[in-house]
Amino acid sequence: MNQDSSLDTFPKHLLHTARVHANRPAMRHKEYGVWQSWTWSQLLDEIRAYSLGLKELGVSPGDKVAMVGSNKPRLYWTFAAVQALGAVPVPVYAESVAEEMEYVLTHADAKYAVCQDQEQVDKLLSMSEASQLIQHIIYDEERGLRDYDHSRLHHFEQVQQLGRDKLSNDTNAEQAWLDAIAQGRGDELCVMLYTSGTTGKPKGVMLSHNNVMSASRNANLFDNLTEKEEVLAYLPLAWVGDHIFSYGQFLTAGYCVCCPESQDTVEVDRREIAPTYFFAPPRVFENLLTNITVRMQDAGRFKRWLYSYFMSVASRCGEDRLNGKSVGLKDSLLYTIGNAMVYGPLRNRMGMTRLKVGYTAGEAIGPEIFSFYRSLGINLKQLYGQTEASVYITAQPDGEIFADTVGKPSPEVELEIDENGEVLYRSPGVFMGYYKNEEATRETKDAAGWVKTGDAGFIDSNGHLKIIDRAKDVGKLNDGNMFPPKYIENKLKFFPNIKEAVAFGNERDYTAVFLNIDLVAVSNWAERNNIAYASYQELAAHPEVYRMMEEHVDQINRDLSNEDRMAGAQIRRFLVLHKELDADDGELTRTLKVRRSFIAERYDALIEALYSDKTEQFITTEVVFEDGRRGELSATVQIRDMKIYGQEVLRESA
Amino acid sequence: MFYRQAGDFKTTYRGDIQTFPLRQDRIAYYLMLAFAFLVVPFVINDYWASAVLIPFLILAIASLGLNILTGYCGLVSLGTGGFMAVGAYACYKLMTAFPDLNMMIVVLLAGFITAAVGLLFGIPSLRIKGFYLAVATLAAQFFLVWLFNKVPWFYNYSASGQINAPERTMLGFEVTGANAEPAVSYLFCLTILTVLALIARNLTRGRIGRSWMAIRDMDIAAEIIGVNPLKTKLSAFAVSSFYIGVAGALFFSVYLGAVEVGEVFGINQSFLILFMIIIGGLGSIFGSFAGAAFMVLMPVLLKNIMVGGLGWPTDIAAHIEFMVVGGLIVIFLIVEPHGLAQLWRVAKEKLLLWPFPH
Amino acid sequence: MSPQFLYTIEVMLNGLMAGVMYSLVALGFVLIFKASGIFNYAQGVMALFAAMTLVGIQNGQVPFAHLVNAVFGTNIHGFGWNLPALFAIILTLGVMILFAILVERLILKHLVNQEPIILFMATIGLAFFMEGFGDLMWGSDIKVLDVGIPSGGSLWLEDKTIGWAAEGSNYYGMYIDKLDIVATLVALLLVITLTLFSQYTKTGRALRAVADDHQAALSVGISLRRIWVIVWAISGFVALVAGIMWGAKSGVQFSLSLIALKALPVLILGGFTSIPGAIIGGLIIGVGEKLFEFTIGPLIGGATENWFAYVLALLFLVFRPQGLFGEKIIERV
Amino acid sequence: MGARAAAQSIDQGAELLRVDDISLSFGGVKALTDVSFDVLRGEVRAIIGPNGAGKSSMLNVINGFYHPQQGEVWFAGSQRRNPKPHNIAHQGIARTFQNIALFNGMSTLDNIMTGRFTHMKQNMLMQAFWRGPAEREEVQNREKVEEIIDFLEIQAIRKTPVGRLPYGLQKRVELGRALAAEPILLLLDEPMAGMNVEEKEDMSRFILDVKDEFGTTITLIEHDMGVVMDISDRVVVLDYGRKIGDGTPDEVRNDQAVIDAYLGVAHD
Repeated sequence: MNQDSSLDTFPKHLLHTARVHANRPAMRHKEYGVWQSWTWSQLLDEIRAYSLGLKELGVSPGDKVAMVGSNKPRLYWTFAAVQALGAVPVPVYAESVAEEMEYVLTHADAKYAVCQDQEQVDKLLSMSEASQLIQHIIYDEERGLRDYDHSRLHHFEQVQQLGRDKLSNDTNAEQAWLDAIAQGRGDELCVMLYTSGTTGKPKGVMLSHNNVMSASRNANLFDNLTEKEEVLAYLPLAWVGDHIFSYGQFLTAGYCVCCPESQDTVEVDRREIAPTYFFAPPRVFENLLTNITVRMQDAGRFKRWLYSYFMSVASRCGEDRLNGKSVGLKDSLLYTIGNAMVYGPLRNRMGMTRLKVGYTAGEAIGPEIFSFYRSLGINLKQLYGQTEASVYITAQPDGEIFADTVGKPSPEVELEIDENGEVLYRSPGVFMGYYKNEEATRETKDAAGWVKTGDAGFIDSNGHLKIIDRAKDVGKLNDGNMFPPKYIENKLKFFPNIKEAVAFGNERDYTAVFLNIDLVAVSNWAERNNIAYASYQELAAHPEVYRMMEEHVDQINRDLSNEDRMAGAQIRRFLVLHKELDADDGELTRTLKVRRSFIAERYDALIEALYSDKTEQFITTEVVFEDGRRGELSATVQIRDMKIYGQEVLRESA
Repeated sequence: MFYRQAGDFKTTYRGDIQTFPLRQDRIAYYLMLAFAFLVVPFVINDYWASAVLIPFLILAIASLGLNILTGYCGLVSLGTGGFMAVGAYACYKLMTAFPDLNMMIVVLLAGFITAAVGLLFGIPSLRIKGFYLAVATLAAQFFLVWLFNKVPWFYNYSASGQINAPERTMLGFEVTGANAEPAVSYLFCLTILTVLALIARNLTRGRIGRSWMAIRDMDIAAEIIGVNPLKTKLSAFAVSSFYIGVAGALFFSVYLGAVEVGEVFGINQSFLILFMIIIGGLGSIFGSFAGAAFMVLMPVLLKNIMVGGLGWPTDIAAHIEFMVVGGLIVIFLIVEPHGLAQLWRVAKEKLLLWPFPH
Repeated sequence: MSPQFLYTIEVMLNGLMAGVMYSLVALGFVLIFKASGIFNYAQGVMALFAAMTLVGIQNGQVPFAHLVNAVFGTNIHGFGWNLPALFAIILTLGVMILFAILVERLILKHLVNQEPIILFMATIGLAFFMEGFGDLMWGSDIKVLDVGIPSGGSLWLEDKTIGWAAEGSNYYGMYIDKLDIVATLVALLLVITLTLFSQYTKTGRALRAVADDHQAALSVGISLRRIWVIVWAISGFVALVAGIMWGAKSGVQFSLSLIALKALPVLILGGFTSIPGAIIGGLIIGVGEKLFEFTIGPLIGGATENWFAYVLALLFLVFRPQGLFGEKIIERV
Repeated sequence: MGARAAAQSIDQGAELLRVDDISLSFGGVKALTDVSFDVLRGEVRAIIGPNGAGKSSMLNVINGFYHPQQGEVWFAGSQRRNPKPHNIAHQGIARTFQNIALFNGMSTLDNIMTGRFTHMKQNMLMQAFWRGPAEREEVQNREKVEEIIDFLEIQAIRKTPVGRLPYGLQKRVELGRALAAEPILLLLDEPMAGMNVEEKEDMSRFILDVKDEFGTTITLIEHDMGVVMDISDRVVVLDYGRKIGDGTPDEVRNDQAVIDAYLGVAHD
C-alpha cells in the first residue's frame, strides 16, 4: 500500500487532509433551505474548537463518549473531536427503545453523551442508571432545552466556545492538542459499534484505527475513490457501514459528505446532491423500484409504452454494456435513445446521474432488482461484510457482476469455508474483540485471527462467494431435506407485493410461510382493480390478494423445484398475516430484520394451524400503537395449500 | 425529459433565489440573449423588423408593464392605450422641444411622465377594486385620447393632427425616422426591453413585488403585515405606467414614425395588451413575453396563410383574426386562466418529473 | 323666455332622450349582472350584431357570402328578397335566443364560480369574437337600417315652440328628431316592461332569487343554467331594440358597439344591481353630457361626450364607490 | 422613540397593551360595550366567550381594522389615535386570522418572506438594481425566515404554493408569516379552529414555544376551553360584547357569571 504509514489514526488523517485539500468541500448539510458547506480547513477549525471544549469538560483518554442522533455534521465531528483526545466514540442507534439504549450506554461505560436534540436528551435523562453514569450531555439543537437544568447540559456551541476561549487564552492549547494527536497509535481503540444482534443483548465491537483505516483505504483503492466524490450520509451513525463510508473513507479519501435536511427529505436531498458514491441496503433499492413501478402505472399510455419498451431494451443489453461487452448496433442505438428518453431521466429522478459506484449489502438483493439498476447504467454492486470485519469481506470487482453472488474477497482478505459450510475470514480489518465479553470474542475469533461469519455459503466456479443463509438458521426438514429459511424468504420478498416473509420448517414435515403484503404496492394494485377495502387487515385477507399471493408462492415452488438442493424445501402451506410486522411490536429488529423466534412465539397458534389441516385460524395479538398505547388486534387468518412440483416433471415442461 | 437537475444544488441563498435556478435554464437563457444580440442584428431585414421583431419587442415592454399592474398587483387596467399615448406624445414633445437630447433619455423621460400620469389615475384604486377599477381606467383611456386629439399643443398645432417622429440618432446611428436601419432600431428596442425585463424581474422578486402580490392575493392580510395599500397600489401604477409609457414612446418614434392617437392608441390597443397578458400568463415575466410574441405572430401567421396562401381578401382575414383572438381569450380563460406561462410551467414540471406522471 | 334658456331646455330634452337609451342598454347589463354576476362587455357588440342580422335578414343577404365567395370563387350576394320588418325582427330575436343558448353552453357553463373580473374579461373576448363573426357573416360595410320608424325633425314641435322666445331673437323652434321620440317611447315601454317582468312574473322573481343568493336559489330547484339562458336572451332582446334604434339613427356600423361602453358609467352611478338606479343613472348621464357639451364643450374643443360620462363616473368611484343607490359596504375581517 | 422600540423596552410582566372602556357598534348594533382589560408583556392572554361575544371585534380594534366610537387603546405606554392596520404592524403587532388569510398565489417561503415586510427597507431603485443592498437584504431576511421555517418544521413545504397545502399546514404557515414580523404582541384568532387533536397539540406546543423562544406576548381567541386553560396565563371572558370575567384560568373557571354564560343561564 502506498499511503503514508505515519497517518495511522483518524485525527492525524484529519490534519493531513485539512492541509492537502484545505479549500475543497468537506461537508455539506441541508439546513435552512440550502446546503451549508464547510471546507476541510473550516472543518478542522470547527473540530479543533469542539475538541478542546470537550477537553475542558473533562473528556480524557480512554473515556467513552456516546453519540445519539441522526446524520448531522456536528455528530460526525464528534468522532474526530473525541478521538483527538484519545477518547472513544460510541455511536448508538437513535431509534432504539430506552431500555436497549440504556443497556448499551451502561455497558459501554459512557461518561459523556452527545445528543442531537431534546428528544434524545429527554430519553437519556429518563434513564436512571445510565443517567447517573453520564457526567455531561452535549446537545446540538437548542430548541425546547432552554429551561432545562444546565449544570451538566451543554449546547454544542457553548462547548465550542469553551474551546475557542481556551485557544485564545492559552497559547499552548493548540500545540498540546496537536501533540496529543501525534501520540495516538494505530492499534488503539478507535470506535465501539454495538451490533444490533437478532438474538440476545447487543455486543460492543471494538475496532482499532488500523482496522477502520485499512478497510477504508482498501475500499478507496478498490473503486478508485478520490477527494472528488460526494456521498450522502443517511444511514444510522451506529452502523458500521455508515461509519466506514461517512467517516473512514471520508477522511482517508478526503471526499465530501452531505447530510440530509431530515429523514423525510432524503430522496429530495439525494436528487439535489447526486452522490457519486452511494450505499444502501437492498430495502432502499426495493422501495425505489416499487415507487418507480407504482408511479409508472399512473402514467399515460404513451409513457407506459415508452417505459416498458425501453426497459425491455435495457434488460436485453443494458447490463452487457455496463460490463463492457459489445452489443449489436441496433441495440446500441436503441439504448442510446432509451438513455435520453428513459434511463437518463430515471437516474436523474433517483439522484444517480453522477453515480460512479453504488453498493448494496446487508441482505440478499433480488436478482431482478439488481439487474434493473444495472441495466439503467447504474454501476450497482454487491458486497458482503460485517461489523467485525470493518465491513469488507467480499465485493464485486467491476466487470464481474453476478446477481446471486457477493463477489470476490476484498483486498487483504482471506476467505475459507469450514466443514459445516460456514464462511470464515481473516483480514487487517478484523476487530479487536467484543467489549467486556471475552467469551464471545473467543467464540467468534480464533487465535490465528480467523473470524466466523455465522453465514453458510460456498465459493462458486468463478471464485465468487455465494451466501445461502445464516449458518445456524439452515435447518433440516423431518425428511432430511435442507431447509434454508432466509433463502426462501428472500425469494418471496423479491416480489414487490410481498413486504416480508417468515418461513418455518426446521424439524417439521414441510415448509410453510407467513407473508406480509406490501401496502404501497398492493393498495395501488387494489385501486387499479377496483378492490375496496377499509383497512390493512381487510386488504390482507381479501380473496383476490390471496389469489395473487398463491401465484407468487407457486412461482417460488417452481423455482425451488428446479434447484439441486432446494427441491425438498418447496412451500406446502402459507398464510397472509393480518398485521404488518413491526419493530415497535418487537417483531423486527431496529434494522428491520425479522425476529424469527419472537414471531414463532407470538404467532404460535398460526404456526400450529399451518402444520394441521385447518383452513383458517383465529388469533389475537397485542399491538403498540404509534402514540405508545397498547391494544389488541384479532383476526381469522386463512391458510392455503400449494402444489408441490417434482423435479423431473418441471424439467420436461420447461 | 431533458432536465438533469440531479447534482444541481445550492449552497447559498443567492444561488437559491436566482432567476434561473436550474443550470440548464441558465445556459438556455444566455444562449438566447447571445442569439438576440449577436446573431439577429446581422440577419434582420425590413420585413422581419417591421412585421414581427420590433412590434414584439415594444409590445413586450407594454405587456410587462400591464402585467406588473394586473398580474402582480391584481389591478385590472383598460387604459393601456391611453397611457401608451401619453408616452408617445411626451416623446414627441421632448423630441421636438429638445432636438439634441439623447434618444434613450427621451424615451426614459417619456416613461417617467407617463408614470406621473399613471399615478394620478391610480388614486381611485385605493377605494375601488375589480371591474369598478377597470371602469375607472377606461375613463382614463377615453379622456386621454380625447385630450391628445383636442388640444393642439400636444401635436404642435400640425394641420393633420398627427404627430411625426423626427430623425434622431443614438451613438451616431439613426434610430428614428425614415432612414433608420432595422438592425439599429431592433437593437435599440432590444436593449431597452432587456434592461426593463431585468428590472421587472428584480422588482417582482423582492420586497416590492411581494407587497404587490400580497395586495393582489389578500389585501386585508397584506395590511396587517404592514403593507400600505395606497403606496403599494400607486407604486404598481407608477411602475406599470412607466413601462407602458416607454412602450408608447417606442411604438411611436421607432416603430410607426407617425401616429393618429385615436387609431393607434384606442381602446382596442388596451384590449390587445390585456389579451397578451391573459394569454401569456398573469403574474409572470415570461408570460409577458410569450403573450406579446403570440399576439404579434398570430395575426402575421393568419394573414400569411389566408391572404398570402389562400388569396382571400384582407378584410376577411381581419375578421377571422378578430374571431380567433376573441375565441382564444375565452378558451384560455376557461382552460388555462394562467396562460402560456402556466402551460410552460406545467410542461417544465412534467419534463422534470419525466418519465413519472407526478 | 330667452333663446338661451330654450336652447338649454332643448339640450336637456335631447339629453333625457339619450339618457333613456342609455338606461335601456344599462338595463341589459343590470339584468345579466344581477342574475349571474357577470358584467357583460359584449352587450354593445350584441346590439351591433343584432342590428346587422336584422338588416341582413330583411334585405335577404346570404350569410358569410364574402367568405364563401373567397373560398369557392363563387359570386353570391343575396337571396333577392325583402322581408317585412316585423318578420325580420322576430327572426332576429330567434337568432339572439340561439346566441344566448350558445353563450351559456360554450362559455358560461365552464366559468361558473370564477371571479367577476375573469368573467368580465371573458365577455371582452366574446365581444371580439362577435365583432369578427358579425363582420364575417354580414360584411363590414355601413348599412342602412329601415324598419319604418319615422325620422327627421319634428316640424310640429318647431312650429309650436318658435313663438316661445322673445320677439326679435333668432329662435327657430326646438329641434327634436322624431326617431328620438319614438326611441324614447319604445325604451320607456321596454324599461317599464322589464321592471314589471322582474317584479311580478315567476321567472322574474326567480331571477332576483338567483341574484340574492346562488346557493339558496339552487337549493329550491331553480336551474341556474336555465336562468342564465333567459337573462342572456332578454339582454339579447334589449340589444336588438337598442340596435334598431341606434342603427336607424346613425346606420349600422362599428361605432354602434361603443354605446355599450356608455352603460358602464351609468351603472357606476346607479349601482350595478339596481333597476331604478340604471334608469336614473342613464338620465343623469344623458342630460349631463349634453349639458356639459353645450355649456363647457365649446371652451375646451368639444366632443366631450366621449369622456364626460367616464370622468363623472370616476369622480363617483373615488367619492362614492357604492353609487347613488348602493349601501355603504362594511368590510368584514 | 417609535412605538415598536417603546414596546420593546417594556419589562416582562409590565403592561404592554391596555384597552379602556371600548365601545364599538355597527349601524346601531353594539358589538362591544365598555370593555377594558390589559395585556402584560410576556404573557399568553386569552379572550374567550360564546359565539358573537365580540371577540373578533376586539382583535380588530386592537389591530386597527375597527375604530371604536368610544374608549382608548394604549400600547406601549401611549394612547393610539385611530391608526391604520399597516401602521400598527410597524408598531410590532402581528396577527393571524380565523379564516386563513394567506397569499394563495405565493409559496410558503414567499408568504413568510412577506411577513418580513416591516423589516425590509430597500427602496425601489435598489430593488431594481438588485445586486448589492437589495439582494443582501433579501438574503439576510431569508435567513430569519428559514429559522422560522425550521422552528415550525415546515421545511418540506418551503416551495409549495400555499393553496395546495392541507388546512393544518396553512394555519402553521400563517403563524409563520406573523412570526416573521418578529412581533412584540401576537394576536391569534382561533389558531386551532378546525384542527384535530394532534394538530391542536402541535399548535399549542408552537404557541408556548413562541412565548419561550422569542419572548412574544400573545393574545388569542380560542373556542377549545381545554387548550385555553392549558396554555394561557390570564383569560378575559366576553359575552354579548361585555366583559363578564377576567383572571387566571382557575379563577375564570370557577366564576359563576362565566359558567352561566357558557351554560346559557344568564340569558334565559
